[in-house]
Amino acid sequence: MITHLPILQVIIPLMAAPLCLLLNRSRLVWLFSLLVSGLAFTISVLLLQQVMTSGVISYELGGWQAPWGIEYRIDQLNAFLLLIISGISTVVLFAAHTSIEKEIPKDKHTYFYILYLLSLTGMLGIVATGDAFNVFVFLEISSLSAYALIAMGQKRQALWASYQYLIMGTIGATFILIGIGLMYQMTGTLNMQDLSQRLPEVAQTRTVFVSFAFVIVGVCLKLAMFPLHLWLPNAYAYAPSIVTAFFAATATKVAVYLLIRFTFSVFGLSFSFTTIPLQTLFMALGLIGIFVASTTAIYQSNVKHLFAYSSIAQIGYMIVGFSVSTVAGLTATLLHMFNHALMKGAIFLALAAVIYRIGNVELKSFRGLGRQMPLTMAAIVIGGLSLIGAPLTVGFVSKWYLLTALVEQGWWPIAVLILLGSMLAVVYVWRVIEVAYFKEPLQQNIKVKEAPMSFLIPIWTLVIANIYFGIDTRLSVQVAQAAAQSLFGVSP
Amino acid sequence: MIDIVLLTLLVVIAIAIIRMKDLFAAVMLAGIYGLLSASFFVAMDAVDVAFTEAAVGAGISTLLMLVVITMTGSKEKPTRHKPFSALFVVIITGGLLIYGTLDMPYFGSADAPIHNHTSPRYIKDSMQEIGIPNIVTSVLASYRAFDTFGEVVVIFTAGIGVLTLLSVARSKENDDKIEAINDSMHQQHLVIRIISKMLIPFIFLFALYVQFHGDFGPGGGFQAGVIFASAIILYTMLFGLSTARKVINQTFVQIIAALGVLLYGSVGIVSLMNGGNFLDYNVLSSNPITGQHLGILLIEWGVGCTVASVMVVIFFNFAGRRAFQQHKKKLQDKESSAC
Amino acid sequence: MLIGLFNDWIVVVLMMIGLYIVIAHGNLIKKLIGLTIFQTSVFIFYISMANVDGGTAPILADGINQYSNPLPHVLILTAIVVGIATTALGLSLVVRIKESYNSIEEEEIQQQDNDEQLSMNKAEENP
Amino acid sequence: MDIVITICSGFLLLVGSFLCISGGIGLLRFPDFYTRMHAVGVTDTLGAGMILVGLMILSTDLLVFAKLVMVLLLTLLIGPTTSHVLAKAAFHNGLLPKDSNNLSQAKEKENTSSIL
Repeated sequence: MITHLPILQVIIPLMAAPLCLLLNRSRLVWLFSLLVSGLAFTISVLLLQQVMTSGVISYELGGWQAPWGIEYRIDQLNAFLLLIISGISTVVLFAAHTSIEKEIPKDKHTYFYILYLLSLTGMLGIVATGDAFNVFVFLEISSLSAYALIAMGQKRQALWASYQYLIMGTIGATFILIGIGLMYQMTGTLNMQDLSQRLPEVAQTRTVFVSFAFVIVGVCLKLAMFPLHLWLPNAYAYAPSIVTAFFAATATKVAVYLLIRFTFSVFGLSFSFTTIPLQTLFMALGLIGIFVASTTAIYQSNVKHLFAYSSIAQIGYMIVGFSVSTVAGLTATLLHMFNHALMKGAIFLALAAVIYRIGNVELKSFRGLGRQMPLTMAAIVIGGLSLIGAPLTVGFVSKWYLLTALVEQGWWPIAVLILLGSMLAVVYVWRVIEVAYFKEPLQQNIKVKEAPMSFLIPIWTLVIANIYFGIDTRLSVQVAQAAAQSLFGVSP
Repeated sequence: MIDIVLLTLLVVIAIAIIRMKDLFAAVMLAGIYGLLSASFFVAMDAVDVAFTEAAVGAGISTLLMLVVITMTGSKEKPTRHKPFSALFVVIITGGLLIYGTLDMPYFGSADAPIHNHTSPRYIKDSMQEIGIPNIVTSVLASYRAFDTFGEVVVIFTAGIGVLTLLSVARSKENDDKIEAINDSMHQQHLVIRIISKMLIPFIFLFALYVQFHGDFGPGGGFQAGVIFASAIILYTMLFGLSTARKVINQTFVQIIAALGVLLYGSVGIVSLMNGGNFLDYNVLSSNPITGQHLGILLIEWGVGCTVASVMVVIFFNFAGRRAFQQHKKKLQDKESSAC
Repeated sequence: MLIGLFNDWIVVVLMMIGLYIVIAHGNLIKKLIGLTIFQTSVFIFYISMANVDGGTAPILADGINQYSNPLPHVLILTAIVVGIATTALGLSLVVRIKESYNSIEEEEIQQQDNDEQLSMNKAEENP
Repeated sequence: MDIVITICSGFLLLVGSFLCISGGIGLLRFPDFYTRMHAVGVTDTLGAGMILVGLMILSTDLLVFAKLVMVLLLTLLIGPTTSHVLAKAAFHNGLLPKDSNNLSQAKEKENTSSIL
């Protein structure tokens, strides 16, 4: 069975989704999904181990050779992403049963888990595959389930946010489809490995340039990169809390992965960064994104909105690291993907616990929660510190690597700007802390109790991971570095 | 030549859709757009695609839009702001694409890279490797079977998504009331009801033909599923939702949808068990060609099941929501008149 | 060049008409129609690149040796299904939006959301 | 023999195409919904039928012949039904023929038509 791990990674949650429909008992379905997600996590750990020891794994679906059939191709980067996605999914799912009881009507619970598993499948499929068109198919699986999951939110704004996301997401996916079509037309292949070998021959043609532009714009729409981020804040803020926690921690990472995969592996480093001024463009957009989104975050009155804007800002950091286009810069981006998943997972899960107890996450209802829900609020504080980049948290590690990468290139001004951006993070995180710890509790909040264990366990798992990987950076840095080096074609 | 005529017609229709303020007309034009593009696909030798586009673009999607329009009203309000920004985006994107076409291989030229890298193997060897004449089916169901699996999952996802958004808890009383309205409409629909009753068995038969003839001609699980569903939808439209739900239990249909996906996946799992890779049909039987035939038959069956049942579920839920809205409105009217 | 690329140019025009409808129109159903047109035009683009002069439909038969490229056909079959799935989901969202906002015009919905936000902020200022 | 078949089918195809075109012209030129529908409904059923028969004569393969027969039967069944349904829907929704000056007369007609 060990040789079939790449496909099992995707196929297990996929097959589990229709099975859930047959089970159709809320608690049972939850346990089953949790089990499946845990299994997917185990597989991703095994895969990572296998990749780190023996190199790239290729798996031919249907037994057909690569450019003719579809190939699954797992290298360090894929394995790393698979680990993040399935890990976060498992942790978040642990709290799902308690959380959705309050937020989603009883008869829709089964559908919720099915869509959740399908969304997980979609993301895993995008990451695992080595075929450009297969990316599109799995992208649509994850997107369609995302639209439906977001629309399950309690408020009517959830529907509107979901619709907007659907329009933007479909335009993005269609752009990617156009890009893939143009690529295919110039090379006659859809396999990424094969594309990367055949594209350089035609790299000078205008068609390839346009196909690159379309793929990148499409991916950036999915990525919610500034200025294409407009769909994200509402979608995150009005979705059910569990869904927000899951997506905030994973969905944008998958899009960043696609960006990296297409620029580095498919089109190749020399094309992406030499032929086209992508570096300057992305650097500028990333920095503007950090500042605009962080500033907007400061003025939000809804905490979910606040952290949603913070997510856009964090995407900015990943983009900056990406556009340094050195091994160090890419390592920083990959590390930040991992770390951001940990911190946003913790924060949004804590917010889910707050919603479970007091029903909303308006900033004003946070008054005095520091005393009422000490463990939950402590998690938000640590997550916030991590966002800022305080030492001893994971946030510090990735910021540190990013700054080193920038300084290595001699780009001091940008490094300073990054630090300034972090100051903005201090401001918005402080707003939450101030209200929660230094304001008198609201009348109706006096009786609020600490969140139940089913929340605290996953929240604190992530918080401890936040601290652990902030101190013992060996594992994450080693994998990120290996992935970055393999993308640059440098042997470690 | 015919392709240019068709394309020009498509442009005319698309522009008409922009200008049309009546949504009903816009939806019908969109249906015509689908049908014309299906004709274009025939002119381009893509018979399988044409079949699907005709069934989906001109059939199901138009139908769903019409159902929705009956719930939302069919007048589009004029937008106040001037669409310059949209025009700007569109011109930039379009200009970029035109720029990109300049280096493209010319239309129909046989030495374009796509005709010389992967596709020759499909054309030359698929008969030996898979043993069925329709190359599209070979590629769809064997070489790139995993994409098709993804496609089935996409449609399943859409079905579940529609269920989460639109499903309403049904009450017996509610059903009875709707049925009463239904019976009163019987006289009005007499002619079409009789004709449809005659036709529906043939539609089912045709769906089965398309399902099993997909190896030799255009067709396959997806098209068959849509046709199968369309027969049920026709029945539902004419005899009313509650009657149709008595004939076809919705929970049962949902289970069929799940089973279709599972059947497809199980074929893959069985090939894993038999020592092959996922969806490797060669190991399903001692003779590889027989294995391929068996695998393709089974997965097409899975596709057909899922597609047909998801389409039925989607339509049931749209129609059910409509009935639910009408019922609620009636109750409100009653209340207000009682006051 | 004119003949060789003419088809592609018309297809680009079609795509852009679809995209224009999606962006410029405020009616939610019209947007979905635009999306369908946009996607269908991309399908047309794929199918026209599969065409070979003098080729026939890719169903093997005796005495024919020039076939159209089957791979784009397969891709588009998948894409059509994805398209209808998106449309169905989008339409069901429209139905729910109409129920809760009583409108399917972008501007009106946005207006209602803004009003709600404003009234909430006001309530915050003078508790 | 061959020449007879070719001429026959050619004749049928021509007549069929002519009918289809005249249907199209009728659709454009006739004054109101009902007459337009009449033009399309009547000429299309016959036009398509003629074309199909013309093709049938030409076909050498039995399977093709059988398929064409099926298509012909379906057109004969579906064409009139759709015309009927369309006209009925239009009338039901209050669209009156252009020349019906007398409203009450039309209403009376509606009452009788609902029995049909």
